[in-house]
Amino acid sequence: MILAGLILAEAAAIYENKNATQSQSYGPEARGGASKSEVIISDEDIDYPKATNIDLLLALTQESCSKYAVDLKENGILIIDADHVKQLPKGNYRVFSLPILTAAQDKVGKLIVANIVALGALVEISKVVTSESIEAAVLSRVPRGTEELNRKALTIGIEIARAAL
Amino acid sequence: MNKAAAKKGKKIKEIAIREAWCKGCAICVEVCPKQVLVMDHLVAKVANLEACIVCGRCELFCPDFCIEVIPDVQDNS
Amino acid sequence: MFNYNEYLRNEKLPHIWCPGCGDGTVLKAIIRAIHNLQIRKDDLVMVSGIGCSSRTPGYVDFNTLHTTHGRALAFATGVKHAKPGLKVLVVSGDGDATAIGGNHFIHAARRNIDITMILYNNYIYGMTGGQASPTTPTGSFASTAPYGNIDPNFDICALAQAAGASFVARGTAYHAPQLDRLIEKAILNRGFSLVEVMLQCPIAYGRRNRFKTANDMLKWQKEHAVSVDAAAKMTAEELEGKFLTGVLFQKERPEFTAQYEHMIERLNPHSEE
Amino acid sequence: MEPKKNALFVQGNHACFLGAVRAGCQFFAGYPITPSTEIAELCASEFPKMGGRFIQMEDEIAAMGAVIGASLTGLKSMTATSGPGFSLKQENIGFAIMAEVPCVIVDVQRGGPSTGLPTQSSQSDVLQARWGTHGDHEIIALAPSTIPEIYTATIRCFNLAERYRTPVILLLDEIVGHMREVLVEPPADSIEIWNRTRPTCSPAEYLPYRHTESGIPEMADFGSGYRYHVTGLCHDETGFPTNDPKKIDRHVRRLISKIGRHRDEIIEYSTRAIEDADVVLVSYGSSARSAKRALDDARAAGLKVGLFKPMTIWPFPEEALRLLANRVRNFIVCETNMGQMKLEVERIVGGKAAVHLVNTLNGEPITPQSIVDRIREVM
Repeated sequence: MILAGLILAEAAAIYENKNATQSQSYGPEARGGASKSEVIISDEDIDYPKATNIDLLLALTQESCSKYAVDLKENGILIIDADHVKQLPKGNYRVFSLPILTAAQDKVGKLIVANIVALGALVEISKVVTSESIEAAVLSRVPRGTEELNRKALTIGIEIARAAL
Repeated sequence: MNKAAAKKGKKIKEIAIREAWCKGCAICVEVCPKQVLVMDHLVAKVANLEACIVCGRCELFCPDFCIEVIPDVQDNS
Repeated sequence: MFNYNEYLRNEKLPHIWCPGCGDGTVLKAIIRAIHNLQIRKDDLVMVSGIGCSSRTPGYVDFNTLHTTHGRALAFATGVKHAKPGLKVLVVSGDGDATAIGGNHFIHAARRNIDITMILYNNYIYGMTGGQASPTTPTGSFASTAPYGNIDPNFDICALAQAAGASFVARGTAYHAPQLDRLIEKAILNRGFSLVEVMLQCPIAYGRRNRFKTANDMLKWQKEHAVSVDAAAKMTAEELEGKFLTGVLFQKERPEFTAQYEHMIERLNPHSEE
Repeated sequence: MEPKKNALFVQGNHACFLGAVRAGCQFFAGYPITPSTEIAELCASEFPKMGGRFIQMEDEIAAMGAVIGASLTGLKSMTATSGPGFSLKQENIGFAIMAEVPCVIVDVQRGGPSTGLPTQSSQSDVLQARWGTHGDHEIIALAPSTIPEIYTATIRCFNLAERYRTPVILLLDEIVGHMREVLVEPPADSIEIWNRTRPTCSPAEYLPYRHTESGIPEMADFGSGYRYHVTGLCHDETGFPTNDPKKIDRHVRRLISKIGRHRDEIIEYSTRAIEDADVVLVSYGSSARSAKRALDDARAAGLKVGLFKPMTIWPFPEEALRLLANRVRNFIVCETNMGQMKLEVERIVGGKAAVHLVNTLNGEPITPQSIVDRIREVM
């Protein structure tokens, strides 16, 4: 998910000439545990690098959803994985419950690209960057030879988001 | 310089002792097989140059770089 | 018979070592070895840490580096890795190399980086007045072991070999006539080479441990050293309490800076064109 | 849309690596420690491709030693670490000061003391950078706030190290080390690179610690024909240890004054909206980002606030701040520690103005709102 945040910020910063920062926080675990990738996109200078009063939260696990939803602003967008987040946080959000992991597994064929599926859905719902920018950013970051797989993941993400809109 | 070389008949010309650097440890006196050197007021001195067989042990062992064994070059042919 | 002056910074002599200290004898063997191998003085870097033995570089006319306590091998590794064409010699003591510098010692051996280490083992921290070191024999006396040392001591050569050194030798100050040859072999070995030299500290160790003079200590070295060849014909009983001298171990292994050069070549296949 | 030209979206640690390469760094020795490890990893992967040399040492102390050894052969050298590792390196940093060996030490600060907060940020090594090693000494330390600043500050660290023959510290922190922003590498010819002055005299005439007019002696590479002695002991111009009180005094004073005399060339700071400010924020590194946001928010609310941002935190831009203190009655130091720079600001201001502190100690950055709140309190 850190990579997804990085790609989103890069799409804004490199391909749309906006200001963007990405930062991440994580616990002491090398793997597992809740980790957070924070992206700020703005037309102005970005000084404070932490995302506060969040416009959009994407959470693929119950733990991360419960932990980070407190920062989501009133009427903010909450995208969650339909199978893994069952308990919605209290608050007034626009919730999109999408089968992100299932789609990655069943429709793309590789669970590992769930982050790219999620990114497709996020961009489709938020329109924070164009689909061209996100595709360019994805393709520039993923390992050579996996371009088609990731393009497909992005498309599937966009499709499942459209279905929910 | 070892015993074999000494047996070749090298002769001594001089055992030069840099007295200012000598700390009086007496190692040279001990390692000399022919009692050529003695300690005199905590400084090494040559007492019996004629007995020297040019084995070079005093020079080799001296920890203070004070002893130079100078063979007679003419006898070295 | 041998002109040491060419290699000495004569204006820095006489050296600071105590009367009868073996350090000077070992330094002479190092100089003879370098002379015999015809190494250019400009191409040699001598690195040391802190302690009596670590004052050695100050007296010789090479590129010399007197570093912090225990860290000579770390600095030396930087020198060698940065400029592999240089010959790097490290001079260290038992406390410097195997107590505070123990970690660097085993890792330099593990890397098998082309550094020759001459380790002056006098069983004591001499410069600071005779505190126990990792090689102070059990039962010996030191200012910090006033009732006899209860610590077991390191076998430095075994330690180096176990850690991966490709050349391990031991000599003594008493066997000075053979010491230069051991050091020559160590320098010629492409990899981490250790020459441990057992030598006398008559002031800080000897006086506390029933040795009246430096000569008594040299005699002890003579009586307790057994060459590898002689030892092969001796029984375990006969070898009790003795230590081995000569080349104890030698085995070719890939050397660190050479391996790094190969990696550079592998990553830049067209750089020569 | 066309991608932004020559733009990289990189972490601060990556920008530091790129700056080091640009400065001509060819040697890195390090030991893994969060949150600085990315710098070591980049050097491990890229240096052998460009003829540079990387080595992972057995510990932090060894890494610092290896860097000094490598620099003595003539290579620009660096290491990167974080709080606990920085502590371990201090003795050898002192050696580099004493023996005048140029090198760059990056400290990506995390919370402490001890193991503290390995994955979170703080600015609590400010005084460790200044006084971590024993003995009287000067030190140069830079603390950039943004990814482009990290790039240029890294180059500047090498330049200063080379010119003044001294170790230079780059103080980052976990926030700026790990966050990503756009970096557009400036064209090569727009960046000035300084190299150490090597001797031109004959080896026989060479004095490695000569009292030159500038206070900075020429430095020969090991192996270049100038054989000389390097020691951490007090030494004279020849490099050999001395116990002569006059020579020792002269030597230690030169080590200190060679930095002090060139303060004007070394010191770098910036200001924002200080001309009419009633309250001036003093901040650096990642905290200066919060301070700048707070300033803009406060100005938007009609509050007259300025920002004083030292880039070189050591030597501190003392004169500039002292001048400001003639007019400004309130300073608010914003830093993520218990007031390490506040001490320095108080010393400089010398009672002429009130010095306040806004801080965090929990690994999180200071929120701009907490600074604005404090500005309102003070006003």
